[in-house]
Amino acid sequence: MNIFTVILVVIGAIFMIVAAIYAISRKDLLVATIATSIISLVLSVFFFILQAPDVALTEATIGVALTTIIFVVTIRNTKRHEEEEE
Amino acid sequence: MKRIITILLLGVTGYFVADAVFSIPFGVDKLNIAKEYLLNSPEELKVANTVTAVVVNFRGFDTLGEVTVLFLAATGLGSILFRRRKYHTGLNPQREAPQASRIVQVGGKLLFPLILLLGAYVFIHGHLTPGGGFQGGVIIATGYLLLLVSFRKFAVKHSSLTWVEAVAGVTFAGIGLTGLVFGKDFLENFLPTGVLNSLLSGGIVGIIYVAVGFKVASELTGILDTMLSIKVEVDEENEEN
Amino acid sequence: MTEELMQQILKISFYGASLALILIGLYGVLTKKNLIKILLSMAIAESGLNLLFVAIGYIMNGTAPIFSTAVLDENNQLLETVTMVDPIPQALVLTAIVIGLGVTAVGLALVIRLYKHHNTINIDEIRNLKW
Amino acid sequence: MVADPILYVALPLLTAFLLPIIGKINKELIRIVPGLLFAFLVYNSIALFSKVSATHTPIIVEIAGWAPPIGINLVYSSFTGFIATIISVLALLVWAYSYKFKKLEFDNSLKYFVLLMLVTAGSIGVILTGDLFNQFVFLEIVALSSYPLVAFYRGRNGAEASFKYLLVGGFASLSILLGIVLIYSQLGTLNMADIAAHIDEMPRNIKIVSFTLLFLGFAIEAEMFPLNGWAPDTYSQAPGPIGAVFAGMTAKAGIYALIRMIYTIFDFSGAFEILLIMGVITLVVSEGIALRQENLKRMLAYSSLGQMGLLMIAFGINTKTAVIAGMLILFNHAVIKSLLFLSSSFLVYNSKDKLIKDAYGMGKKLPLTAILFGIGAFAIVGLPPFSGFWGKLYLLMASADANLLGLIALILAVSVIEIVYYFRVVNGVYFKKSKTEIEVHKPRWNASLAMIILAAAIIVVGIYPNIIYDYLVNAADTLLDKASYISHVLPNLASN
Amino acid sequence: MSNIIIILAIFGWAILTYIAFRLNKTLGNIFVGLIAVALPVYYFTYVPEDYSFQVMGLTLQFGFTSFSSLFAILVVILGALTLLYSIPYMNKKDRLGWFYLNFLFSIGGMLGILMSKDFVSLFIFWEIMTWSSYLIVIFSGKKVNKVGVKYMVYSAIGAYAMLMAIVLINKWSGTTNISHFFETFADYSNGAKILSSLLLLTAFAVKSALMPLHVWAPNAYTNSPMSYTSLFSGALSKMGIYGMALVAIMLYTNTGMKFFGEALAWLGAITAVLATFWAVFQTDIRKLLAYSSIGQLGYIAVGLGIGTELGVMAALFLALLHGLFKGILFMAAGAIEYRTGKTDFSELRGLIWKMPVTFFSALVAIIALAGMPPLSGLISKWLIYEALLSSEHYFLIILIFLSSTAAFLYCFHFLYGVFLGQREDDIEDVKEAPALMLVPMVLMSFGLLALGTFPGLIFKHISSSMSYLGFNDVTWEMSVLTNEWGNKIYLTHLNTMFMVVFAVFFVIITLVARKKTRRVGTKDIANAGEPILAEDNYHFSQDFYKPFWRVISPVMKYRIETFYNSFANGIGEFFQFFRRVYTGNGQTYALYVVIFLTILFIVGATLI
Repeated sequence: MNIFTVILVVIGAIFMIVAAIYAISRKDLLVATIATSIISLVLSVFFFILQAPDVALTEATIGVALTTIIFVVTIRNTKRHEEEEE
Repeated sequence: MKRIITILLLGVTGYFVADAVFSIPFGVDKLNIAKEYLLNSPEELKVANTVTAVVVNFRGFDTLGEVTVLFLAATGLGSILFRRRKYHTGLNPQREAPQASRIVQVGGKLLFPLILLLGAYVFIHGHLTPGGGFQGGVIIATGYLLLLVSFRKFAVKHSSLTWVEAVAGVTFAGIGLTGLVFGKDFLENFLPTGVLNSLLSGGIVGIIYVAVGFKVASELTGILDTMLSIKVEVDEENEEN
Repeated sequence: MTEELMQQILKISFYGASLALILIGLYGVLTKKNLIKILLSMAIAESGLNLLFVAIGYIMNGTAPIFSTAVLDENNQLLETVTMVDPIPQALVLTAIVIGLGVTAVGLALVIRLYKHHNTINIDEIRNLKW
Repeated sequence: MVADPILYVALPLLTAFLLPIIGKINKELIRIVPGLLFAFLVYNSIALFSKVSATHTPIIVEIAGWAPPIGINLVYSSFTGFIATIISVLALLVWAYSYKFKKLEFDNSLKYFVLLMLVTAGSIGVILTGDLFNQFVFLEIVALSSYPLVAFYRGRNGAEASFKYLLVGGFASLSILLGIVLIYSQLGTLNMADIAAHIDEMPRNIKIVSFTLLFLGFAIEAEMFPLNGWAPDTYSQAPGPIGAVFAGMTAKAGIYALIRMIYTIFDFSGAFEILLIMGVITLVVSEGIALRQENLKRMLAYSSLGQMGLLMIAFGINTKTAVIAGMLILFNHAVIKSLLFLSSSFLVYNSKDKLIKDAYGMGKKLPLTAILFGIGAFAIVGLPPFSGFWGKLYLLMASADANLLGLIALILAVSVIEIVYYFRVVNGVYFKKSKTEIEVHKPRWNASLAMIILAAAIIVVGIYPNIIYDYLVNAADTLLDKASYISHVLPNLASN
Repeated sequence: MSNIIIILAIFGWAILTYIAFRLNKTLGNIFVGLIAVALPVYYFTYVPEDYSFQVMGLTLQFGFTSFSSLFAILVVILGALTLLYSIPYMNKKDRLGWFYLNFLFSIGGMLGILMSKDFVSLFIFWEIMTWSSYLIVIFSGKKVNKVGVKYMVYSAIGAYAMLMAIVLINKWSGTTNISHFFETFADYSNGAKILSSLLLLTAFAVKSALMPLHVWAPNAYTNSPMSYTSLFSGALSKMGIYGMALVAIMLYTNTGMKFFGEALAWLGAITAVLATFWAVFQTDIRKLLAYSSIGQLGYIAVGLGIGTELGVMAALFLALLHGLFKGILFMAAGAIEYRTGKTDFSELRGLIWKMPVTFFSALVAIIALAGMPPLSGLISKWLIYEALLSSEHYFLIILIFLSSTAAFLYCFHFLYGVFLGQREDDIEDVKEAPALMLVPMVLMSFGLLALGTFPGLIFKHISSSMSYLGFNDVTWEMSVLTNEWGNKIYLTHLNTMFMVVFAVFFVIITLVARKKTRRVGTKDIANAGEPILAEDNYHFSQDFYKPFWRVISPVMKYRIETFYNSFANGIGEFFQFFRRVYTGNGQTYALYVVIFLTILFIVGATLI
């Protein structure tokens, strides 16, 4: 494991946390869903770095694609925006 | 106020969990049972991908459960979302929604067989390379997703889905039970294991993973189809309870 | 950069990121009023957990637990230099991801039905059953 | 015919996968085939359980040909077999009861029976498995089949209840998985016996954290206060027979996981006290809240939670008498509460809100159902000669042996509360005039038969408890003997 | 074996009777009649035999003792007679099968209690008796929650106190055997002694309606059919006395435990006084009798409480007697209710000529109750007074005396209000009760007469049970009372004298007063030209003892029942408030999970 990977991991970790906070705090659910899917993407890369190609593949297909799709479909069927909290 | 309490509570729990987690050494050899797996996977089962060996054979029971979870999700989804389907046919407003753009349609048509091929490759080579039934199945499902998104009129034939689903599931459980017939354990390998790193190695592992692939693909396609064909406006039928 | 330092940084990044994801996810579940957001948060927390599990199975400079021809000698024996990472967490995480998908799908289906029933997806307003 | 513990799980899954195809042959088959399956499971239980009771050695089933701890294994002992038997018999009865319980279309009946089979298989899987992660998977199967079952009817608030369950259940699965991760990180194994044998090698802080997380997760499934907010909702919104399933099967799976963890896997003595205290709180709070319920099913649900509290108390005392009491209460709760749920759903069959006052006057209109409900009520408050009495007596004896005088008084005080609200309902059913005209739905003969069998079990065990006493003692011995569990699952461990 | 068989036979017969009634009413009645005859025949002919078996690792032992067979005689006789009485009494009602099922179950339960030689089987039969009697209390379908559930709750409090005592005894003594408990009781620590006897006393006090645990009794007695109430008040409440006597043994044999005896005696005396006062002011026959029952049970408790040989003997004698005379009285009330459909004093009077046999039986019972010669009540009172005197409980004598005097008031009220006076038109064509109802009453009144002259008939049994209770054999003579100063009263002489005086007096009164009476309508009263208003007190049954009421009403308005009710309400309200924990918001539940986890972590980190 070389230094570049380490740097990638650090950046990825920070990016992931930022994306998670962003996903949680955004009122627009579609954007939040996309942010979550980005987390999954980074996660998939992490899995690859952690020598878990199977998991990476699964996360890439399920986490990035499928979960996002069903969230999007649900948002389509309900409301896109979170209501303002009192 | 509630947020502060939540943060406080999560802080306390987080502290304890973090305390535990960070005392786990990272990146050192902690293998125990896994050693046996790494030893037996190539030696006994002739399965190159140890993860596959674990998923399908050593812990195949988990995988059976996992497949069941997906099956349950599909069934449950149908149960939760669809009632009285016969009243709904032809009333789906989404079907009247504008078609996707031509580019998407053509691209979808072009890509679909390729995606199918990729998926099939992934699960057929599950015991050799990264990937397997789940990944391949999901890839195939995304292929169908592509079609579902591009063509409003496209509908998955539910009866064929049911058949694929059932046959794949029965294959998995049936192979497991066949082991019992041969006087072995449930899910124990009863086929010749072949040569490591060849396509026909691994005995029942490959077969099961293919079955899992079909199962996952059909379940997920079913889930996607169900989700995508929900009517937006359904007045709540107050059926008898 | 020494091996130990790298190890430490990686540890902090992986463990920290996964814990952070779990806690952020839980925070979202506990404070967000929107049902979809709650499920989203739960998915995030699950992702964090999966990362943690795989990270625990990692061994420095290990390879993926696949006995491909690249790591085998001519007698199909594992090369001396190769250490493989733990396959079990990977298999389990595989299972966990699929289960997570199933739960999310069912949850979202429930959200759609709740929306039809109550015309809202604010958890505070869906309180027909209480006491 | 063959009997194998693996068939408990494999066959229902196989049948569940097959059922959609079977339905294409003949539509009636989707109702019949599950019944055949459950009947086979009962046969399986009887065959295996008599074998286990005769030999006093657990049947260890290796899966995929790998001896534990490498492979997953099932442990069919006097203890697990007892619960599995209860569950399989209950499943058969619930099937008999739900056969054409409501007029459902083909698709819905198919789904109902698939879910019923899988919830049964999941519950039995949780109980039989000897692998921690496998237990988690089965718990998820139980949870995922419960969610759709709760939301099965559209006219009710099932989706709301189901979502609450999903939300809290999500916490449970996260918590259990995190606990498993922590244990695996230290011991590198997932086999319960293996973990139990090496638990003292774990660092203290990780042990505490993983214990706490697993405890939380299983306690949610076992409906411990304050983690059981979802439970009354799900019980009251699910179809009638499913209330019995929840009380008799899924809650049992949860409490089993909890006690297996506390008794076998971990070595914390303080855990028993926590279980005891939480049991007391659960008992008092739930029974107290049931006191003024207006909704019949909700009342039963809270009462069921109270019984779970009693169960926790019994297993929290941690003596042999207490474990026998626990097994007896477990049996009673499964049988009696199922009878109550099954009969009550006919009492309020056509009522929308399932209020207690909707059941008024049913004593005349549905005499059989009403009397069965009455027997259930008498039994659950612990009146002899019904089976509920022996459970209570044994629990009290165990508390007395453990010098818990206050606990005795508390349990008895709560029983008085129980009497108040149950007898209020029974009196109402018989003597009050119904104000609203609700159409009465007579139970079909199969439903009546299922309820009568349960009632007969209550009375027979109540009059002649020796019929199950030996099994209870065996079960208690098996549960308490941690060393023999480990040595049976891992025979090589001692030699290594 | 034969012991437990009889009980199982009764239970089995109960079910058969139920089935018979489902088929045909006559067949059912035949079944009831058969068991009513078979019960005493079987009981008085069979050979007692002990039997024990193992259930759930506990040894259940059965067999009559000399003490319990005393009560068994009462149960068997009263049970058989009430069953006979029930046949005509209940004939017009619905759900007879259900009624007799529970009736026989409660008889079986009582016999089971008396047969039990260990606490667990005692408890089992106790509960069977309780719920079967509960089912009869709510049989009429009236006031099921107010009366029925209240009865069940108080019974449950008592039963659970017993259950707690049982498990503790099992722990301390090692077995649940009753006599073993007595043997090992001396070795208990002081706390254990106090706790176990307190719990057992509570348990039995509830059934015997001792204040302050009597609250359920008046309504429960009133609400159940009269044929059952005779058994309820006559025999079922005696089960409490039976248990109390058992417990009392330990109190006597342990000098350190005297306090309990005193407390019991005082509670009994207070019960006797207050319940008698309440009885005086009742306007309903059944209520009057119910309160009178409670008062009489108070007497018995006094006897048991003072715990001298004489006191216990008095208590046991009175317990038997009370079974008989209260049985008659409730039957008489039932007969009146059966014929007139009325139970309120203001609607009844002058039934003496319409129902002479009923009157005769009731008169005998009343005389026995009031404790006048020539009947056996005199003997029980005599014994109690003597016991109190010889044990120097002077203040209790005053209380008992007060209560006895007040008892005369309600006795008079009952007799006068129901049987004497002038008939209203609407009860003009009332007939005597059916023969099958009269036979039990008459039989029992003859029994009372016999015991009044020859108390020795029963003293044989009493003295053998006294020896079981740990006293020396009581010396007794067939019809002579002796006191400790050596005076002797020959009952035959006394009674003959009394009879003669009474007969002479009766003849004179009849001859002298007969001519002077002038019959007028009941509405024909002198009102000095004032119109009679509804609220005016124009009927003698209204406010029968108003002046007396004025005197004691300040004391009587404090009722323990209000306190209990508000306590129960308080619990209900508390949990009603607590229900709000379940807010209905899924997120709150999730928050509870995290709170619980946090607490668990903190607890785990500090404690485990």
